[in-house]
Amino acid sequence: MTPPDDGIRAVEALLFAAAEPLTAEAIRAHVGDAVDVRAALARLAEDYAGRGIALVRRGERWHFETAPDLAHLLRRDRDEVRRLSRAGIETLAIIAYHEPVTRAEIEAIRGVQVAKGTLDVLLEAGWVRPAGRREVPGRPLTFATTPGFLAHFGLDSRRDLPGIDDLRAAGLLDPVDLAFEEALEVAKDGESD
Amino acid sequence: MTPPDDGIRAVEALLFAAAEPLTAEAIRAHVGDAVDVRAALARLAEDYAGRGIALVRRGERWHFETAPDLAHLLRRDRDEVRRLSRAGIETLAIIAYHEPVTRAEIEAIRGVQVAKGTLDVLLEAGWVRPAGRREVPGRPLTFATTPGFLAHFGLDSRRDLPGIDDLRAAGLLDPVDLAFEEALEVAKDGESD
Amino acid sequence: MAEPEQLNLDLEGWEGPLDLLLTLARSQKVDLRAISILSLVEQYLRYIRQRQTLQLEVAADYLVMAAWLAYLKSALLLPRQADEEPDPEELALRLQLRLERLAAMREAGARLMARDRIGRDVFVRAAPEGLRTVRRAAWQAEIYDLISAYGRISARTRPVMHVVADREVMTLEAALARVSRLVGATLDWATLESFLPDGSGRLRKSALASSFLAALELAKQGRVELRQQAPFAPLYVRALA
Repeated sequence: MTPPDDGIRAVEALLFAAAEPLTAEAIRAHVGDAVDVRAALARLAEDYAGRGIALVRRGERWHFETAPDLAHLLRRDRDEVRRLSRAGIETLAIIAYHEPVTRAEIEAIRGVQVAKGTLDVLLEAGWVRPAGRREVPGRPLTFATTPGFLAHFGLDSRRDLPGIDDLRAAGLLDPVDLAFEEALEVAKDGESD
Repeated sequence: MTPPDDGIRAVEALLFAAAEPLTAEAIRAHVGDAVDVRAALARLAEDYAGRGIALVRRGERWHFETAPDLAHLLRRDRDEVRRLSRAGIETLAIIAYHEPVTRAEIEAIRGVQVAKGTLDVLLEAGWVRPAGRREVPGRPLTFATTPGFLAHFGLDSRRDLPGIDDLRAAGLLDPVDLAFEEALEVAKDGESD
Repeated sequence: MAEPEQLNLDLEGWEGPLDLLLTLARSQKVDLRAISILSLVEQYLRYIRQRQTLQLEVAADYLVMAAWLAYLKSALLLPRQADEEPDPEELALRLQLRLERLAAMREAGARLMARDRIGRDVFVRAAPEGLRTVRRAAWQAEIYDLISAYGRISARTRPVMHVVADREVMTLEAALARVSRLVGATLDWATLESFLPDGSGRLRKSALASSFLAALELAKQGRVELRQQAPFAPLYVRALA
């Protein structure tokens, strides 16, 4: 581009560094009467036409701003991998195995209250959806899993989730409770004799 | 001026809107891999040559700033630039020319203890950073300058520190012990002539 | 030699003894390499003597330096002994090297401060739009986490649920009714298993046993026929027309 003269350069620098839009008078107060501020503004508007920066006039004031069509670049989305909390994964598991299921039912199964944030996270992750209301007093909302849930966990359908026997065979039942259960079975066997 | 293509416009808008100098990588994260960021920066530096605003490189980072020759028009009722004490200036110079450098080394050059506040001021200004420990007894912390230091003092890199080549050639960046050994050898050579 | 009286300054104006020495050395108006250390020592000692209002804590460093310089001075003036350690000339050289280094850094600092500085000589945008990075959470969990969580919950709550489920058995009556109803639905051979209700574990075993007995009973009554190719092969059932 053709380098502008010092008057134009001064107006350009002033507008660039200004904290707020400036009137022509305010510009003149800085750059001096020797500069034709109107002409400089006109030349700058022309110089910057079609660039990533634009000289714009708002009422009586002038300022530089980023070209409107590029505003989207100033914002960048970044995915941050976050792991589900224990409460989150348990709640998700209950929904997956029991859907459609109300919050009260989830709490009954978990034996612990479900914080609102826990369901929010599952909804935000796109793994759980509201699945209508149960027609009982209070008409509680039920929850179910989504196709996104199946996709994330690599399942063709919910039937692919292992059953309780599979879990036991895989040793996924808590050893303490297992021991308790075995004790129950021994007791039952004793009764049947 | 010739309107640039969209990739160049994007880099221009981004640098204009950024609150901090940006690395080429940071720019790429916003504008996408399709844009040749290096080429765009080169083209922009050329476009702005001789204007009231300049695209400058400070270390690995780029930003727009006003042309230095316009300082007299722009300098006014702004916030005063940080005024450093003599101790602050000397300490900053020692860190910049010797980095990484320990507090004890700074003190050896200045012949006086470094007051705690002196380093604090430089750290707070964002010009100096802790730069790891030296693997000698006591593992003292070392200090070095930051990208913010280069930007503030308008240095393309540490190689542009005023007079650093001459100082190095004259051995003035070497510790006294080393310089002393060398001086003695020179003296001995002189005697043997 | 300059008159030290001209340096009408408090000690508090100095950045330590080396700073004072450097300023005094500068007053000799020669290159530091050509400085007279002896004159410098004289200047320093005279200057310190004239400062009567010394604060001891501030003055300590200066007095230590003064003592060291007085020693250096006497060593430089006295006839030199060959094996003298440390060599006073070398001590003087070290002092000169230190002054050079401090002078170099003082000069460098001044040149640094004289550069075009942001906010004083060059300006960046006062009100940049700023760049925003919006962080989106990409939630992550593994299938193992999911099923082990369910296992954990089941194990926690199972004793109650399990006891009820485990008592479920299929009676012979129920099996008779079920098999006779289902077997009429088709004329084809069907495995005995296909008549079992959904379920697992003990209920299934119970249902299999009851259904087997039911099938035998129905065969005895002439309502179905049975077929099995080999021991433990699937047992097929078909209604008799």
